[in-house]
Parts: sequence; structure tokens; C-alpha cells
Amino acid sequence: MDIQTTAQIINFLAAMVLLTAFGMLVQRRIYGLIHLFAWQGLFLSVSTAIVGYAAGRHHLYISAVLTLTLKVILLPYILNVLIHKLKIRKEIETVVNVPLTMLIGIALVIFSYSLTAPVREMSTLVTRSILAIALATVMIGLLMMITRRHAVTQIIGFLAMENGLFFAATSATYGMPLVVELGLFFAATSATYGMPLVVELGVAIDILIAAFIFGIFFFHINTTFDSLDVEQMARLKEGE
Amino acid sequence: MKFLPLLMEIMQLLLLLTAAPVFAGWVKMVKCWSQGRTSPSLLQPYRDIAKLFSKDVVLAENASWIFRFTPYIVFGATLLAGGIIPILSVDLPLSATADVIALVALFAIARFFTALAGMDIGTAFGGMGSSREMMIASLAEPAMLMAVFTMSLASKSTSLSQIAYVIANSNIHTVLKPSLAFAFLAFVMIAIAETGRIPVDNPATHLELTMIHEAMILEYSGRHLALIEWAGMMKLFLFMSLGAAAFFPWGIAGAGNMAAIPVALIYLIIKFAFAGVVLVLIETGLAKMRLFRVTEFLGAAFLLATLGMLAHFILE
Amino acid sequence: MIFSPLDLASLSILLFLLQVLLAPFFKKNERFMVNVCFSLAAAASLLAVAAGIWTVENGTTEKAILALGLPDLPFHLRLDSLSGFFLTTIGLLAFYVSVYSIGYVRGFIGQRPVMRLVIFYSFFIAGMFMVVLADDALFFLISWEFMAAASYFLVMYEDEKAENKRAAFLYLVIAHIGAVAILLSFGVMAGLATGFKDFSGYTFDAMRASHFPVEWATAAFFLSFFGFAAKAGIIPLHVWLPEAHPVAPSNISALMSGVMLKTAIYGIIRVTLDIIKVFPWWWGAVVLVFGLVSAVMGVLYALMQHDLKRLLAYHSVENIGIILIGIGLCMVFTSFQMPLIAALALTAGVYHTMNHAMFKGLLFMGAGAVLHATHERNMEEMGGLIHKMPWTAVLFLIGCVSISALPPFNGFVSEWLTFQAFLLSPSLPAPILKLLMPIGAAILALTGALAAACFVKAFGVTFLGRWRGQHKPKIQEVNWPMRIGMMLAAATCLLLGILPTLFIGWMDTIPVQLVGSTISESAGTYGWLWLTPVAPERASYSGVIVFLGILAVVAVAYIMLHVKPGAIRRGNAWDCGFEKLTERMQYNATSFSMPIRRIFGYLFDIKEQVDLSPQSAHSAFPKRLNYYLRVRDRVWGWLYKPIAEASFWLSRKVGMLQQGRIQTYLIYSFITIILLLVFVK
Amino acid sequence: MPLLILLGVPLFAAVVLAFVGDRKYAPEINIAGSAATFLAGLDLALDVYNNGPMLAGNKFFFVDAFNVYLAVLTSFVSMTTAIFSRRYMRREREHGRVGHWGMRFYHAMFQLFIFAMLLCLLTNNVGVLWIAMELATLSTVLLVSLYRTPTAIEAAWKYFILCGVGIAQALFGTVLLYFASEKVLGEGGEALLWTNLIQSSGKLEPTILSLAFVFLMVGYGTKVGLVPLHNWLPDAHSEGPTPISAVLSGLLLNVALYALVRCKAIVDGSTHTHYAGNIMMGFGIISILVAAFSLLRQKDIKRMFSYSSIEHMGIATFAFGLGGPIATYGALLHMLVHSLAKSSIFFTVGHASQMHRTQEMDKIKGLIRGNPLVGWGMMFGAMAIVGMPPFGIFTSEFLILTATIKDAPLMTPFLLLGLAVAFAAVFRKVQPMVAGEIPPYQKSMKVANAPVLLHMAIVLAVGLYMPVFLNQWFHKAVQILK
Repeated sequence: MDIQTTAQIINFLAAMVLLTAFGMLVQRRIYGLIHLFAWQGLFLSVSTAIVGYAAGRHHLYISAVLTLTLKVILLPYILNVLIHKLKIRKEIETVVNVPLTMLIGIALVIFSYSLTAPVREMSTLVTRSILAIALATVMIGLLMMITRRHAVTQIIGFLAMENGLFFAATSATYGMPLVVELGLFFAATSATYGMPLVVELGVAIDILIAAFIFGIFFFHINTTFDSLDVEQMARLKEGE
Repeated sequence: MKFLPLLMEIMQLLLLLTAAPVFAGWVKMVKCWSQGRTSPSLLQPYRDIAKLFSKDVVLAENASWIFRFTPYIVFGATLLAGGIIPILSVDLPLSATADVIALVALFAIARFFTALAGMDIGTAFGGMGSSREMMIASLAEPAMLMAVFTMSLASKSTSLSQIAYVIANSNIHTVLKPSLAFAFLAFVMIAIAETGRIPVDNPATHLELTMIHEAMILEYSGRHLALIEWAGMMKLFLFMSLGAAAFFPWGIAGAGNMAAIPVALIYLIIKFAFAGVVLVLIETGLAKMRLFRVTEFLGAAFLLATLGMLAHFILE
Repeated sequence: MIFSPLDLASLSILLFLLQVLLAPFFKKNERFMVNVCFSLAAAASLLAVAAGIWTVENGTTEKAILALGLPDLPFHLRLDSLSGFFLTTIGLLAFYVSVYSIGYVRGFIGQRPVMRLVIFYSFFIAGMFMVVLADDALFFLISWEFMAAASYFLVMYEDEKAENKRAAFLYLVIAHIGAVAILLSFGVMAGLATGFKDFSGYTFDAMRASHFPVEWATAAFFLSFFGFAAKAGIIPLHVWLPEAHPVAPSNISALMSGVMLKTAIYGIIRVTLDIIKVFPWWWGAVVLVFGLVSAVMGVLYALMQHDLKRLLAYHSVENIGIILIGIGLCMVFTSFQMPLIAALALTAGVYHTMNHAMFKGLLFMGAGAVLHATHERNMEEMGGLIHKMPWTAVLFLIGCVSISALPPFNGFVSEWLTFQAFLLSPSLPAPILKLLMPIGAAILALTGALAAACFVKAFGVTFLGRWRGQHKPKIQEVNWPMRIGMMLAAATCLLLGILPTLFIGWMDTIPVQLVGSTISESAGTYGWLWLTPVAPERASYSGVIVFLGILAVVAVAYIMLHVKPGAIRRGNAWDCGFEKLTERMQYNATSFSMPIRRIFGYLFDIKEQVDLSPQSAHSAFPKRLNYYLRVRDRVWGWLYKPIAEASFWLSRKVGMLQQGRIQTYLIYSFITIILLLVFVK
Repeated sequence: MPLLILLGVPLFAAVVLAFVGDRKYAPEINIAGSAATFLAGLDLALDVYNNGPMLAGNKFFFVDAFNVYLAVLTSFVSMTTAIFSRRYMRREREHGRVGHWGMRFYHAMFQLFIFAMLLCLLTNNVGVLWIAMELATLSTVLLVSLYRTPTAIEAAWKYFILCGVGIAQALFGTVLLYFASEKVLGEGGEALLWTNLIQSSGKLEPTILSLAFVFLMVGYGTKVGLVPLHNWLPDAHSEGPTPISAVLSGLLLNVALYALVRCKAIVDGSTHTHYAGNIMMGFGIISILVAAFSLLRQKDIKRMFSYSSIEHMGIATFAFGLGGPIATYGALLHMLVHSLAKSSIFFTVGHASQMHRTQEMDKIKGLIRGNPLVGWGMMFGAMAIVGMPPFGIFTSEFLILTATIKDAPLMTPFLLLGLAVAFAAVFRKVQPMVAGEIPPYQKSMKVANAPVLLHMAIVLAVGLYMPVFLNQWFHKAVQILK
């Protein structure tokens, strides 16, 4: 297929990524969040694959596959398991002032577009416009982390953010050299705490460490504060 | 060093020693007249001093060597001051050893030790006297300095002989300066305070609320007291002659001419007789002030003296 | 010549550092350590004195470079007559105090570890030597802070006492802030000297060589003046001084008050007259004003004290003020190209520097002796010590007479010279100066008189009368090393007082170096006997003759009156007809200064109250009267408390930043990114 | 070869200690490992010193004066920390604050952390630089929460999330960097090698790079602990075991700053403006002021000294931002002496808090009488850290301050204010701790003398007599960063 269609497809996918990001921003129920996240991962991997195909960068297929396995299958699964284990299935989280957050989100999108405009002018790549989307996704992820008060949802926000990065790294630039992508996965996995499964797969050592962190963290937070509400973790402070 | 100035110096010191009691007697005499009393003779002070010298000394148990040596130091300092101020002649070998600043400092030494002696006994009076004396001195001394500074600025020197010489040999225009007028006023007020006369202090009283100088020397007796009294008279005499030398030096003998001495002597007697009268007028005219009015009095003097110097720097 | 002066100086510094290594070996036998180390210190100080005297005598300038510090900026040493003079001053007092310390520090043995004292003592003196030898900004500041740190530990010596901690903290903070200010001023000068192509700009030589634009020079001057003022205890930066000096061991207070403050004077002279050289007249006016204020306020505060060492500390403020007056005048005259009078003023200031070192050292040693014997610093308790400690009394008296500027002792000479500088000043072009000159003279005069009053009080209350305290301690005269140390200082006071001409002749290389003129030949016109600063007919003074004159008259009168031995009887003091006088009836420090407190009361923050307790039937007949008096430094309330409160308020506000919620922190990063991105666009 | 040892030993030691970390001889292994690392570092340094900068592992590693001295410093401090932690952790174990797993974990992670930092310093690849930084974070996160107290977990969580977010920004910055460079250098690994980037930095697109720098600044700045991104730092440094606080404060911050400075060099090369410098100066000043005023209100001893770390990192960042030979020299020197002094302070702090069983400063008293080494060590450490001569920090602050007056005079008042307040704040607290009588509840104990003495000796030496080779290194580094 020709460049035009590719570009269109990719842009469509990018739009979907952004959409899912927005969805996550306002989704109250944790399961819903996880599903949205999975969808985002899917769009991500597909677009990566297409970019790989269109630009003939075959190592991007690996990235696509990895994304698929990690972001679409493993992490959602693990999160489900976790939520089950920690018995927080029913928890419905209050999201502060949906319209406002939406507005801020939109503002962020516009901002990142205007910001990346000069870059877009310079780039010759098919996927140049994706950089803006990626940046917007990162920002929205950060925004989500700010607005949410539940440890798990914060993590999901973090993941969304990291998706944005991944998007930028793979699609926008035709993929960075493999060595960094390893790092990316490592970042992704470390960020997602999707460890137990990854350990089963027995991947790299750094993932091991992150697994360690994951396991200990949630359970400790849950046991010491008997919930995963991060609001309680505000003892270390200056102003009284 | 030539012989003549030396002679002059010695003469002057003798004059100081002998004439000081006379002047004190004269003041007392005029005072009695002014108050319509019959006065003791001019020589009464001599008799008092002689009597004191012949008496035994009674020391308080607590008195230390400071108390015993103070009279001598006071006497010495005062006498040395006498060697510096040109009374009859400006040509004094000693006058080079100390200028006006040093002169003030010499009086300060005397006062310093007197105050210490006052505290030595450990009675309430001594301490009170010293405290008040130092309070007054702390205002009078700078005022005094300022006054003489104005003089020295006018005559471009701080050496007394030089000042006297310049003023004496300069025409009326150079002398009639506002700064000098201020200085003179200040000087008069200070002289009163420094010599412990009414309205600042009353040499005749022994009432503890009012006395200042007397309180310090309350414990003295015999020769010690004699020395202090004598030094006091000398101090009065010296202030008068300082005033004379600084503000009315006319008639004072110039360098080297012996012939001018008698004339100078006559001038001197006239000046002092007059000064005594003025002093008495002030003393009888005014009443003794409360202690803390004294500070205002001296503050005024200090101000005047400073004004004098300012006047010199700004107007002249 | 085998040794050059600089070698001697460096050798003495090395000796001091050697002691630091030596001391730990004698940990077992502390008495031995004290004897050895302080004797060594005395010897080392003498070396420094020799070097100093030698340099000033010949007016030589010697340089050396130590391969220390940064390889690009090694330590530069320089020994010219200015630093030579200060070397002499410091060394001389250090010598006396070291001798004194042999006896004084014995008192600590067994009570607290002496080694710390010995070590920091050596560091302290070595630091002061290095300060006056340093010839580049880095080395100067290192030695400067080194000195400060060492003295800080000495103030901390009795570290279990709260007042020591407080004082030491205050001292170190102010000293450090001052040091940073000095650093900045060097930065200004170095930066303008070379523009930082390389490190050479930091040497004083480079700064001397360069010519500064006036506004930068002004900035540099005020920064350094601020810094040095903080060290010298110039009002309003003096608050640390009356806290730190009293609580330090007395030999240390003697050094701090006697010479450490002088390093600041050295710094001011070095920066203004040697490095910047060309400056507008009003700098001098500023220095002069600060000097005047410090002088008069210092002595007034001193008058209000009843803690002996505190009183002396405030007098250091006063005397620093007097020194500054001399220097300020010198600066004024220099800027108007009047080298001769400038030389006179400088001589006066520098002379007073030496004098103050001597008599203040002597006085603090005396206070130390009193403390050592009575374990008492509060004068209200004391009295009659002249009977128990005759030696100390005489020596302390000499100190009092000297500091009160009474002839024939040294304090008088320098104040006399300062007055001459005032009086000989021709009418200056600037109108402000026309006003400043007479007022300055007036204030100086006032200061002298008040100082006399203050020391009548100090000596009278402490040594005369009878012991006032409730408990009567067993008092005895102090040991010989202490006496000898004080005697030496006292002798120096007298010599400096009666032989000023020789001294001025010796140090005339300093004015020659700095203001390019000297008063020594005119000063010596009549020979060594008479001091005639400018011309014989303008002013003259002869300490010798005053001394001998008074002595002679006293002797003659005494002999004449004792040819016939008149009996001396002892009797009770006259009690005015009341019942027996008690010690408590004597005037004490507070009551002595009451009249003056009444006059100048508005300058202090005074809280005074009388309560009749227990309340009796009629208020006219109280059973017992209690009188409370608290005199405080106004500066404290005006300057320091607000600053402290402001900074704590700010820190509370800053604390708000961090209130624990992780979301907030995320918002911070979020906003930071957004802002930066906007900033980029 | 030394490179391999330098990186291999810690990794290997980590694996070993993961299994035997709780044995009696584990601390010795720990020490031995870091000692070997240190020796390798020295060897490498010697190599570079003689033969100049070198590339290795087909350009994967790049060693020049700038990073080799930091590498040596890192390995050295980690060695002394290992020595210190031997006694310290043993006692913690006796107090029952850590168990078997804890010890194993502690030792393994300690070595892994060192490995991460060394990798971060030595790699030539900007991407790997980022990975190593992340690894360093991860390896310490759980050490912070080692004691499992609520506050510890909270601190670790904040550390983790905030640094995670930060590092993500850094990654975005790196991506942008690549985005710009692959046009010039072509795709593939070449485009991420610092050496290539710096060479062709002139050709890189300024707008993209300035954009990238924002993200890098925020990302690595978070790790450096610059205000307002610093909030994780005091918590993490105060809640973890003291040896970890020592290496976090002493080393990790340096490494992060190193990364930032490397990136700045590229950006400057591209933009030819002082824009990156200005941003860094801004962050520096704010950090200094905020840290200084926060110091005034501290009650917890470790927390106080971590704020002082923020302040000093602010100074160094400011100086790098200021640029110019003197300031850069000062900044490099500052990184060195600060990490030495700060870690030695943390050693003494650890002993002190163990002696009193508390980190509250009001309860710690009479250290000099109680234990001269700890007391004097803390006293002189504090003196050094607040910039009193003759310690090295004074020299660096001297250079930085004077340079500031020349180049940015308007900044000096703020700098002065910050330094003065920090000085007063630190001394206000330290003095009562070291001075005075021994409180009844103070336990006397044997302490590790060597680390404190060594560190303070070096800091003093640098202040009084800087060795020539160090000087040359600094000069070379200044050249590199110019």
C-alpha cells in the first residue's frame, strides 16, 4: 500500500490512542481502565507493525510483538489478578471534576501540537505528526496520575504515559536502535510492575529487580495502610 | 636650655603655690562683702593649710595605698599643670611638654585618682561622690576640650604659650570671632563646674544630698587634706589664669624680656581681682542646682563649645 | 644574612603548627604539656615579633610563594611594613599572653581536657599570623576563616554552658557572613582585575596593578568594609563581641580582644589604602562616622555593664571605633591629596592599634586573674581585692589609666595624635566634612571622658572598697607566670607612653608605604624627648617629662612631709551617725553608673522596676525592697531579632511547599514542564 | 580490561551476595568487591591520565577526564561506605531492624547500585545512560523501604513514582535527541553515541534540541533533586539505612548531574546560546534558596543533611549553568568534595543515631565527650559542608562565588543569602549535638574510624593542597565541557 494510506492508517491509530487516553482520564471503574489500557496497547502495537512494514524496519516487528504480549495480554492480566488478590475489585474511585480534567486534557493536546509544529515541519517521515500525539499522551498520562488517588490507577496512568513514550520512540522515529528498546521494555515492565508473569517468562535481570519491587510494594502498601489509597501516604512532610 | 626661661618657670611655679591661697581668700572676702558679712583676712587659707599640715592623719581601716597616695598625685598633677599655663610669660620651657590637651588630661589624672580614693574606703559617701564627679567630668571635660580646641584653631596651635602669644599679638579683628565668643562662654561655665563652685557644687556644704567633691575627700585628714585643699585652690587659680592666657592674654610677657614681668604682674593682679568679683557675683546670684539639672548646664556648655568649633569651620 | 624576616615569620608559624602535633604526646602529663607548649608558643611569638620589627625598621617588602592551595593559585606570602607592624603587634601580645597562660591554664588541669585549649590556641595565633602574611584572596580567606574557626572552638571551650554555646554560635555565624562579604569584595576586585581568564587575578598584586572603575571599587570597598566590620565588632555588627569575649577563657579573650579584632583593621587598611588606593573622600567619611558611633556607643554600653569581662569587651568596640576614626581621617585626607596630615592620622590610628592591643590584653589578663582567684565575673559581688591581690591591682590599674587616655601612659599618646589630626585639618572642600570634623572631635573627647568614668567604676568597684558578695571566697594572689605576663604588658604600656617619638620613628615606613609621606622627621625635631607631630610650635608633648614631673613632685612632697614622722592612726570610716556601715551599703557598679544612665538612658532599652516585698501595711515602710534593672542593646531588637524572625517566617512558608501528597508533587513536575516548554517556545 | 573489571566485579559481587548476603563474612565480600572495583577504577584513571580519552567496546564505552574522576570517586566512596556499613548493618541486625533476607537483599542491591552508577558514568550511549539511571533508581527503591516502616514505604513509593515520572521525561528527551540526530548521523546506534553527538552537535536542529533539553532537564533534574522536583529526596534519604543515604547523597546525585551536564554540552553545541545554562542557573538558585530555608526547620538529622545535599547540588548546577572556566572548575571540584564530605557526615550521623537510638536532633547530645571521633567528625564535617576553610568545599564555593560576581552579579545576593542561611541553620543544630555533657541514654559503641578519617583527610587535603593530577583532570574536563 502506498504512503498515503499508511499515513492515514497510522494517523487513525494515533487518534485512537489519544482517544483511549482520554477515556482513561475519566473512567471511574478499575476494570474499565484496564480494558482501555489494553486497547491502547493494541493500537500501539498495530501501528508499530504498520510502521515497520511501511518503512521496512523489520526490527519493529519485534517491538510490535513484544508490545502485544506485554501491554495487551500480560499487564492487563496481571492487573486483573492483582485486583482480585487485593480484593479491590468493587472499588469505585471518585474522579475530580470530569469536565475540568477533560478541558485540561484538550488544552494539553493543543499545546503539544503547537509545540511539535516546528519539528513536524522539519521531519520527512510519514509518521511525523505522531510526535504530537505521543507528547499529548504522555501529558495526559501525567495528568491522570495527578488526578487519581488510587495506587493501581496511578500505575495505569503511568503506563499510559509510558505508552506515549513508546509510541514516540517506535512510530515517530521509525524505532530507536534495539539496545534502547530493551531499555524501553525494561522501563515499561518496571513501570507496570507486570513482574510475576515476566519472571515466569524469565526475561532480563533488570526485569527481575523490578519484579521484586512490584511484589513487595503493593502488598506492603496494602498491609500497612490496609488499602491502596495513596492519600494516606502523606506523613513525611514539612509544612504542618 | 637658656637660663632665663628656667628662672621664669620657677618664678611662675612659686607664684602659683603662693598666690593660689591668696586668690581663694580674695574670693571668700568678696563673697562676705557681697553678703554683708565681715570677712576673714586674705591669708586665712594659709593658716588653714598650715594647721592641717601640723595635724595627725586618721585613716579608715579599709584605706589602701591608693587612698594615701592620691593627695600627692593630685598635688603633683596640678603643680605640673601650673608649669604649663603661661601666667606671667609665654616663654616657658615646660610648656612644650604638654599642650592644652595634655593639660586637660593632667586635670583628668587628678580627678581620676580622687575618684578612686573616694571609692577606696567603702562608704556610701565616697562612692556617691566619685560617681557624681565622674558624671560631671564626663560632660565637662569634652566641653573643656572643645573650648580650647576652638582657641587652638584660631591660633593654629594647641600649645598654650603659642595660643597666648598669637592672641596677644594679633589685632582686634582676628580676635573678635563668633567662635571665640562661644568658646569663652563655654569656658566660663566649665570653669565653674570643674572648680566645684556654685551652682554646680558647693565647696562649703557637707550635706550628703548635695555634695560632690567633698564627698570624695570626706575621709581625708591632716596633711593629706592639706595637700588636696591646696591643690584645689591651685586648680581654681589655674583655671582663672588659663582663661586669662587664652582669652585676655594682653600684657603677658613675651619671650625673653625680663623687663615686662612687673607689668605682666600688675596686669595679672587686675585680671584676677576682676575675675574674683565676677565669680562671686555668679555664686551669689545663682542657687545650687539639683544634680540632674547640672547635666543640662554642662550639656549646654558642651553644646556652646561645639558650636564654637562649628562656627570656626563654617563661618571662618 | 642567613634568615630573612619572612623566614622567621614562617618559622614561627611552623612552630605553632608543630605544637599541635606535639601536644597529644603529653596527654598523660597535662601540666608538662602546658608548660612546654606555652613556652614554645612564647618563643615562636618572639620570632614573629623579631621578623615584624625588622621589616618595619627597614621598610622592606618580601614575597614568597608556597606550593600549596590550588596548583594554579598557590599561596602567596608577602611581608611589607604594614603586615610587619601587625605581625609585631600580634606577636608581642601573643608572647605576653603565652607567658601568662603557663600560669592561667594550670587552673583548668583536672577540671577539663587541656589539650583542646592548647591545640586551638596555637591554631588561633598561627591563623592570625597567616592573615597578615597572606597576599592572595584565597590564602587570605583561608587563614581568615581558619582564625575564626580556631577562636570559635576556644569560645566553645567550656561547651557544657549554655551561654558559651549561644555566644560561640552567634560569633561564628556573624564571622562567616562577614567572611563571605569579604570574599565577594575580592571577587569584585579580582574579576575586574583580570576578567577571569585564569586564576592569576586572585593575587593582591594583580589587584594592586589594576585600576578600578569607581562604582565597582565602591561595591568592593563596602563589601569588604562590611565583612571586616563584622569581625572588628563595629556597631551595629558588634553584638557577638560582648557575648563571646566574656565566656572564652581569659587568655583567649585577651588575644581575641587585643589582636584578633586588629586583623580586621589590617584588612581595612590593606584593601583601601594599599589595593584600591584611589577613592572618593566620602568613603573616609563613612568610615569616620562608623568609628565615631562605635566609639561613643561602645563606651556607653560598657558603662552599663556589671560583668567585668563584658565591660572590657564593650570597650573593645569603643577602641576599635577610635582606631577607625584615625583611619577614616587618613582616608579623607588621602583623597584630598594631603599626604602629611594623612600620615599623621594613619600614624594615630595604627599607634592606637598597638596601644589597644597592649592595654586591652593587660586588662583582660587582669580580669582573668580576678576570675582565677575569685571565680567571679560579676562586679556587684566584688570589692577590696587590692588588699588580697596587690600585684594584680597595680597592673590592672596601669591598664585602666592607659585605656582612660591619661598621661603618661600610651592610650593618651594615640588619642592625642588623633586630636591633632582633627585640629590640624584645614577647612576641607566638602561641607559635610566641615560639620563632621568638630562633631567628631567632640565625640572623641566625650568618649575619652566616659572611658575614664567607666574605669574608675571598673577598678573602684572591683579592687577598692570591701568585698560585697554574700559568700566570701578564699582569695589569694595569682601565680608568677600570670603576674609576669601582665607586668610585661604593663611595662610596654608605659614605654609606648613615654617614648612615642622612637616608636613613631620606627614605624614611619608604614605611612611612607601607604600614603607616601611621614611625620617622623617633624615628629623628632626636638629629639626623642619631645613629640612634635607637625611642627614644634603647633603642638608638642613629652611623656617622659610629664612622667618624671609628676613622679618628682610626688617624691619631693612625700619626703618633705615625712621628715617629721607624723603619726598615722587607723579608725572607723565616718558612718554619718547611722549604725555600723555594712559592705552592702557601698556603691556598686549599677549605682555608680546610675547618673550617666539617667543622662543617656534613651540610648538603651532599659527595664527598671522596684517592688516592695513582702507587701507591708504601709508602702512607706516596706520590709524589703527589690530593685530590678535590665539594660539591653537596642541594636539587638532593631536589627537581629527581625532578621531571625523573618527567616523563620520564610522557612515556614517554604515548608508549605512540601506537604506530603504525592499528587501535589506530580503537579509540581507537571507545571515545571509546561512552564519550561512555554519558555522555550 | 580495567573497564571490564570495573563493571564486572560489582555485577558479579551482586550475584554472589544475593545468595550469601546474610552470612557472617558477607560484609567482607562486600568490602572486597568494592575494593577491587576501586583498584580497577584507579588503574583506568591512570590509563586515561597517561593516554588521554579512550573509546572501548566498539564505542560503547567512552572514558575521558570528566567521567573517569567521577568513576574513581564513585568506586572509592562505595568502598568506604561498604567498610562503614559492616559495623553499622551488623548492629542494625542486632537491633532486629533487618532479617536474613534483608541482609542478602541489602548487599546484593548495594553492589548492583554501584554497577548501575558506573555504567551510567562510563557508557558512551545516551540511551544506555538513561537505562543505567533507571537501573540505579530501581536498585535503591527497595533499599529505602528496607525497614518496612510505614514512613519508609511511603518514602520509597514517592521515590519510585516521582523518579519514574521524571525518568520518563528524560526518555522523551532522549527520543527527541535521537529524532534530531538520526537525520544527521543516520539511523542506528551511531546516532546515540555521545562522542558523535558532540562532534556533530553544530549540525543538529536547535529547536528540537532545546525542546529535548527541557525534558532532559526535568528528567535528570528530578534525580539531581532540584527544586521543585526534589520532594522525593529528603524522604528517601532520611528513611533508608544510613549507608544508602550516604551513597544516595554522595554519589547518585553526582551521577545524575553528570548525565545532565553531558546533555547540556550537546545542546549548547547546537543552540550556541546560553539558554540551557540559564535554565540550569535558575534551577540552581531556587534549589539553594528553598533548601537553605527548609534547613532552618529540620528536626530529623538525616533529613537535614539531605536538604543540605539539595543545596549543594543546587550550587553545582548553578555553577555548571554559569559556565566559564572558573565556575566549571569550581563545580567539578564541588561535586568531588561535596560527595566526600556529605558521605562522611552520614557515616557519623549513622553512628550518632545508633548511639542515641533516634534521629531526632534534640535528643542527640554530647557527642564529643561520648565519642570523640563521631563528635569531631560531625563537627568538622559540618564545618566543611557549610564551607569553612581550610576544607575543599570552601575552595570550590570561593571559585563559584567569585565567578558569579563577574558573570552574573545580580545572582550573588541570592547566593549569599542562601549560603548564609544554610550556614546558620546547620550550625544551629550541629553545635548542640556535639557539645555538652553526655546524656544518660547515650550508648557508647565501637565505630568504623577509617571511612570518616579518610574522607575528611581528603577533603582537607584538597582544600589545602590540591594534587596536580586532580588539577589537570579538572582542566581537561573544563576543556571538554567548554
